[in-house]
Amino acid sequence: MRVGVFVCQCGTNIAATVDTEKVVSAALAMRDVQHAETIQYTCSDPGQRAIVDAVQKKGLTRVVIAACSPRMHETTFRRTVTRAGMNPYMMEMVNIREHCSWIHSDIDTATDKAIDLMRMGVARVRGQAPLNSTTVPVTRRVLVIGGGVAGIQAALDIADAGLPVTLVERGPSIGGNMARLDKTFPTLDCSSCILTPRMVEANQHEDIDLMVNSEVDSVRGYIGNFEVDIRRKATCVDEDKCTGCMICQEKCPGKAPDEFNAGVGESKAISIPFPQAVPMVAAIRKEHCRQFIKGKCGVCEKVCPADAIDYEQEDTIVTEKFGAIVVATGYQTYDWREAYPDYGGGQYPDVITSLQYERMLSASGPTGGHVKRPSDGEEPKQVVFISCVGSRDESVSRPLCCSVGCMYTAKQAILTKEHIPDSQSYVFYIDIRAGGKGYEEFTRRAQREFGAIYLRGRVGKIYPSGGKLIVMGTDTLSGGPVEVEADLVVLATGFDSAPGAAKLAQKLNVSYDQYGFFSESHPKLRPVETTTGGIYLAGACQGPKDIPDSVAQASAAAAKVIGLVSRGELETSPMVAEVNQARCTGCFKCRDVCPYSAIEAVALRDGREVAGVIDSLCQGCGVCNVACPPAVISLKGYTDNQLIAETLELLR
Amino acid sequence: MFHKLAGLPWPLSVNQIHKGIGDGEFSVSLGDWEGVPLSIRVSASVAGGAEVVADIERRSGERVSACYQCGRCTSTCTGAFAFDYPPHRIMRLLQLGQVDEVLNSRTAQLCFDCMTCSTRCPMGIDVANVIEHAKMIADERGIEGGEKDIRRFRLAFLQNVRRHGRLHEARLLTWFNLSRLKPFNDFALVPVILRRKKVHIVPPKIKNREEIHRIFREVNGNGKSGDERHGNEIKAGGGAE
Amino acid sequence: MNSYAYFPGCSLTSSAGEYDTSFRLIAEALGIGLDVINDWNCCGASPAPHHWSGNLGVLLPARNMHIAGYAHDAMVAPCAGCYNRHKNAQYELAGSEELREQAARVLREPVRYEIEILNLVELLVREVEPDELASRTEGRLEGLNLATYYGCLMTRPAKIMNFDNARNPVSMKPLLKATGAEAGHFPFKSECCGSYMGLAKKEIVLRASRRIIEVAEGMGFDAIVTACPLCHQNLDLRQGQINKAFGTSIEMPILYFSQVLGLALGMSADDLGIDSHMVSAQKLLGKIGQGDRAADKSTEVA
Amino acid sequence: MAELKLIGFLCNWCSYAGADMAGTARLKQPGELRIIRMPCTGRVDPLLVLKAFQEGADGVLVSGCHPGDCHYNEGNYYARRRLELLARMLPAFGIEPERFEYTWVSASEGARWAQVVDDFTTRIRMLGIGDEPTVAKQPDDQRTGEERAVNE
Repeated sequence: MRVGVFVCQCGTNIAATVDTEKVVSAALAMRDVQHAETIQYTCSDPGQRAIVDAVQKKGLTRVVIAACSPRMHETTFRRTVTRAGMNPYMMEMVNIREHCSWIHSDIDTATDKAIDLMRMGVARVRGQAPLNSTTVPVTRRVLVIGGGVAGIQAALDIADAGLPVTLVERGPSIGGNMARLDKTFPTLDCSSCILTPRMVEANQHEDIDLMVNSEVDSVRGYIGNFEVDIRRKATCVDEDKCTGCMICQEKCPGKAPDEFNAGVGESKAISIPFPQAVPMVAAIRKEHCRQFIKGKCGVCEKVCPADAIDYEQEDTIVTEKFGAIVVATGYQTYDWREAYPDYGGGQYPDVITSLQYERMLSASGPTGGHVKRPSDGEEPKQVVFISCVGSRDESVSRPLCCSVGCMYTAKQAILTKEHIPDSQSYVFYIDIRAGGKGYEEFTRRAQREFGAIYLRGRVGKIYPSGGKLIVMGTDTLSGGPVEVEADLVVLATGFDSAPGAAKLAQKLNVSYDQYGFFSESHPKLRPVETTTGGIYLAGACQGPKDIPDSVAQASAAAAKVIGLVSRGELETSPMVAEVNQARCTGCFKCRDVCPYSAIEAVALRDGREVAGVIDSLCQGCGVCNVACPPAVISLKGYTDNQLIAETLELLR
Repeated sequence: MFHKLAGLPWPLSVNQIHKGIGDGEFSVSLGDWEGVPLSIRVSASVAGGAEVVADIERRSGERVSACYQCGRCTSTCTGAFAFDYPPHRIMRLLQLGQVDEVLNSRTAQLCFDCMTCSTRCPMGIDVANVIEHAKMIADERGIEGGEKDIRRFRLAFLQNVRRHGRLHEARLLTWFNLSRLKPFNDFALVPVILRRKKVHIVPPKIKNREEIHRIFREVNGNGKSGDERHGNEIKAGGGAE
Repeated sequence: MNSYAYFPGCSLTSSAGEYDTSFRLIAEALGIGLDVINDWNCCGASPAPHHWSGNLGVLLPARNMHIAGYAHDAMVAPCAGCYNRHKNAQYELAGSEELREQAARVLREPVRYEIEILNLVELLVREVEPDELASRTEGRLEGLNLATYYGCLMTRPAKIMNFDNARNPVSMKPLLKATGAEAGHFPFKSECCGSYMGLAKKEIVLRASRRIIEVAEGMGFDAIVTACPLCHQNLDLRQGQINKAFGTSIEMPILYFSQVLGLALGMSADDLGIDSHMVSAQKLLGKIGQGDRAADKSTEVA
Repeated sequence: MAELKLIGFLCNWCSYAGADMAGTARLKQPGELRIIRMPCTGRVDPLLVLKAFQEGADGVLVSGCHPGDCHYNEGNYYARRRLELLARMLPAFGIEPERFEYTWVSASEGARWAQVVDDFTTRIRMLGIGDEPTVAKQPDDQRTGEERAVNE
C-alpha cells in the first residue's frame, strides 16, 4: 500500500498557524506513507499537477490531502487523482483550515491538531476500497415553489429552455409581494406595469403548468428523481368555468379581511384579490363565507353566470415526479405590533406599515391612489417615516438589515411629495444603505429635489396629541433629541421568512437559519444551491433581497436546473450500503430503519431470504449499518473498520 | 412644523475642524450651547482613556463597543435637555476614549438613572448602567462637573440618613437649600405640606443607630459620611454656582 | 391568611402617609397580613449607590432584609424606590462573596438576604383574584378611565427586577378592570417623572412630569394611577408648579393604586387620604357618587 | 499533543458545515477536539463511542442536525434514541456520563458550534483525564445482547 500525503499551505491561511513541514515529517514517519510534501496552493493548477506527478512517479495507490474543508474541494481533488489514473474515492481530504488553522492562534496547538487529523486521514484511507458510481435517469420536469417575481422568472427561464415546469402558488394569484407595490426604486417604474405581462406570460406558457391555491404536502426521493405530493386546496370555484366577471364578489354579503391590501380596506368572502390577478379566478374563503359559517346563503351560486360555484369541492392531492426543485417562497413583512409598544403597538390607526402605505399609493389600491389617514380620511401633510422597524434590532431578535428599507422609504418619501405637493416628509434613519446601481443618487434626490428631511436617529416613542402624533426621535448629527408632529407615521418594517418556511425546509431537507431563511450551500460560490442536491433557491426566501437581485438569482437557479436536467442522467454517489449476504441472518432490521426503502429481500440460491440494497435508492446515511445486529451491512466509505481505525489512530 | 424641544440650538453645525493640536490630534467643534463647547478631541488621550473605558466596561459588564449610535437612548431620555452630552454621545465619547469629557460632563452628574435608555436600546446595552459607573468614577475622583448641587443633594441625603437611620424629609429640604444658599426653594410648598400633614416635625429615629454607623464606617472607613475624603464636607453656605 | 414583612420606607411615614394608610386599609380588607419590619432603616434610595463604590446602597437594604428574614420569607415594599433598591442589593449580595462578608461584619452575623421582595402591585396581583375582587367591588368605579402609570423603578432594570414586561408593563390592568374602571392604553406608562431631581434640578422634574400629565389629560383620562411616592410627589405635589412654569392649567388627579382599590371596595376618599393630595379628585369622586362626601378642598396652587 | 483527547462525530450536512462556518468566521476555539466526519449521526454506532472511551478518549461529542432537519429525514431520530440509551448505560461501563454529549448544530450556527466546543472542552477539562476504562475488550464484529439493545 503506497500512501501519499499532501499538506496545503493555502498561502498563509494554513501555514501561518500550522507548521506544515512538521506535518509532512510526521506523515513520512508513518507506515505505508511513501510520499509527503507541502504545496502552497493545492487547488491551483500547479498544485494539482504536483499531486498527479507524485502519484504517477511514486506509484501512489492512496492519497491524503490536508487542506480546507472537503465540503469545499472534495470534488476538485477527486477529479485530480482520477486524472492521475487513480480511483477518485481513494483520496481522503483532511480539514486543517476551517477546523484548525482558522480557529486556533497558537502554532503548537494547531500543528499538533493538524498532525492528528492527518494521521487519522491516513488510517482511514488505508481501509478505503475503490468505488464506482452508477448513473440514474433524471426526470424531465421541474417544480417551482412560489409564484412571486422570483418564481415566475425561474419558471419562465426553465420553460423557455423547453423543460416542462409546474409552478405552485399558495395564494389565489401569482405575483407575490411585487404585485402589491405601487412603484419600484430607483426608476419609479410602475410595479404592476412591468410585472403583469410576466404573470400573464407564465400563465399562458405551454410548458408551464400553473397551480394556484396549492401547497407542497410532502417530498420524497432525491436529486433527479423527486416525488412530490401537491395539495390543491378547495376554493369552491371551478377554475375552468370561472370567467372572472366578479359579479359574485359584488353580490357577496360576507365581509372578509383584505390580505392583499395588507388590511387597508375590506374584501369579500368570495373574491379575486386584485384586478390584475392571474389566473383571473374567484375563490371562496370558507372561514368568512356565510354558506359555511351559517350554513345558508348561496348568493354567489345564484348569481354566477358560468355556474362555477361548487360548495362541495374538496382538497385534492396531485402527485408528480420532478428532476429538480426551485424554492422561491419569498418573504412576509415583519409584524411589529408585539415588539414595539413604544410605537403604539397597533393602538394608533395613523401608524401604518410601509406595505399598507404602498397599497394606499397604488392607483389600483383600496383608496384609489389617494393618501388618506385611516383615522379620519384626511390628507396628511406631515408624514414621518421610521426605518429599521424589526431590523437592526437585537432586542427584538432581528439584528439583520432588511436591505431594502432605506430605498423603499426614499421612494415613498418621493411619492408622498408627488401625491401631496404641500406635504413634508421626515425620515428617521440610522444609516442609509444604498448599494445598488443608481440607489445612492435616488436617496439624494429624495432629499434634494423632494425636500424630505432626513434625521439620523432611531425613534423612541410615538404618542397621540390633539389628533396628531408626536414622534420623539433623535438627530445624532446635530447631537440631540428632536420631535416631529405627524399626521401619519409609516414604519419601514423588515423582512421575515414566509409563513411556514421552516416547515417547508424540513419537507425538502434543506437547512435554514434562525429566521427561517433557507441557507445556500456556499455563501460565495454556490449561492443558489442548497445543501441538498437538486434543490435550488431564488429570491427572498434565502434572505432579504430587492427585485433585481431576486430576478437575477431566479435566472441563476434556472441555469443550474437546466444544466442538471438537460444532462438526462446523473452520477449517483457510490457511497451506499452493501450487504455481506453470506453472513446476513435476514432479520431485516435494516429494512425497517431505512428512510428510503432502499432495502429489499433477495432470495439466495439456497433459498435463504437476505437483505439486498437498491443502489439507486440508497442515499448513504448509514442508519442500517448501525442497526445490523451481526454487523454485516456496511456503508461504503464509512465502514466500521475505517471509522475504528481512524479513532484508534488518534487515541494511539 | 418641526420644533426643537431639546433646548439645543437648531440646527447645530460643524463649525471647524482644527488639525495638529498636537501629535495626531484633531478636534471637531460643534459650536457651543449654554457656554458648553460641544466639541470632541480625538487624540493621544484615547490611549489613557482606553483603560478607564475598559474599567467602566469591566465594572458595568456592558459592551460600549456594541453601540452603533442609533440614538434611540437619546430620543426619550428624560434629562437630555439639561445634559451637555445626551446618552448616545456619552457612549460615542467612551468609544473614542474621551474619558475626561465624560467624567467632567454634566450628564455624569445629572443622569438620575431612570433607565429609559436601557429598556429601549436595540443592542440591549444598559446605557444607564454605563453612565452610572462613569458617575461613580467621577465621584471617586471628587469631580462635580459644574453640577455641585447634585452631589451636594446626595451627600446631604446620606448625611441625613446617617444621623437618623431614616430620612427626615423636612430637614433634608431645609439643609440642602441652605447648603446652596437657596433657602426658599420650594418654600411655597411648605404651608401646603404642613396643612396636609405631610411631614413630621420631629425627626424619625431608629433604635439601633450604631449599626447604621457601622455601615457607613464599613463603606468609607470613617465615622463621618466620608466627605472629607473628597475634601468638600457639607456645610451650610458652601459655595453655590 | 398570608402575612408579609412590611417595609414602609421613609416617604410612607411622612410625605406619602396616605399611601401607607390606604395600603393598610385594603390589605386588611383583602385579608393580607402585614408585619412592619422591626427597626427598619432607610434603604439609601438613589443617592446611596452613587457613593463610596456603591456598597452603601447594598448594606443599608441588607440590614432590612436581614431583620425581615427572621420571621418571613417574603417582604413587601410599596415604595417603588425602596423596592428597587432592595432588589438591587439582593442581586449584588447574591453575586459577591465580598459584599456578603462586609454585611456580616456590620450585622455581626451571616446576612440573610434571600427573602422574596415584592412591590405593591406584585403583591396584590399575587393575593387577589380579579374575579373575586370584581364580585366585591360591584363595578363601583364604572365610568372612570384610569391611566396606569408604572414609572421606572418597579420594572427596571428588567434583568434584576424581573417584574412584568419592562417595555410594556400591564400588571395593574386586570385588577383595575375588576373595579369596573377602564384602563386604556397610556403611552407614558413607563416614562420617567424626573425622579429625585425635584430639589436639585427642578426643571427636569417639571418638564418630565408635565408631559406625563398633559398626555394623560389629552387622552381624556380621569386620573393617573401610580404605585410610587416619588412619582406621586412629582406629578401631584408639583402639578401647581408645573402649571405655573408653563402657563398651563392641567388638573389631573394622581391616585395611588391602593387608593383606587380602596375606593372600589367602598372605602371613603377621606379614609384613604385622597383629600391630602394637592390636586382635587372631586370631579372623579363625583363620577362614582362620592363627590358630595368629601368636602371640596380646592387645590392650592403652590 | 493536546493533553486531553476529545473526539467529535459530526454529521456532514449540519454540524460539520456549522463547524466550517465557525472556521470561516475565525471563531477561536479550544484545541483538544478532533472531528470525524460522518454522513449522518444515524451512522454513529454506540459501540464506536464505547470503543473510543475504551481506547482512552476523555470525551466524545456527537453533533447532528436539529430534530426535523435531518438531511436523511430521520437519521438523527435513530441517533437520538440510540445515544440517549447509551448515555444512560455509560456508568455501567465505568464512564462518567458527563464525558459524553449529544447535541444539534445546524449549518448556519457557526457561533453556536464554537460555543458547544468551548462548553464541552471546559467541562472535560474540569473532569480531567479519564480513568482507565473498564469496558472489556472484544472484537468489533461480535456483540452481546445488551449491546444489541443499544442499537435499537
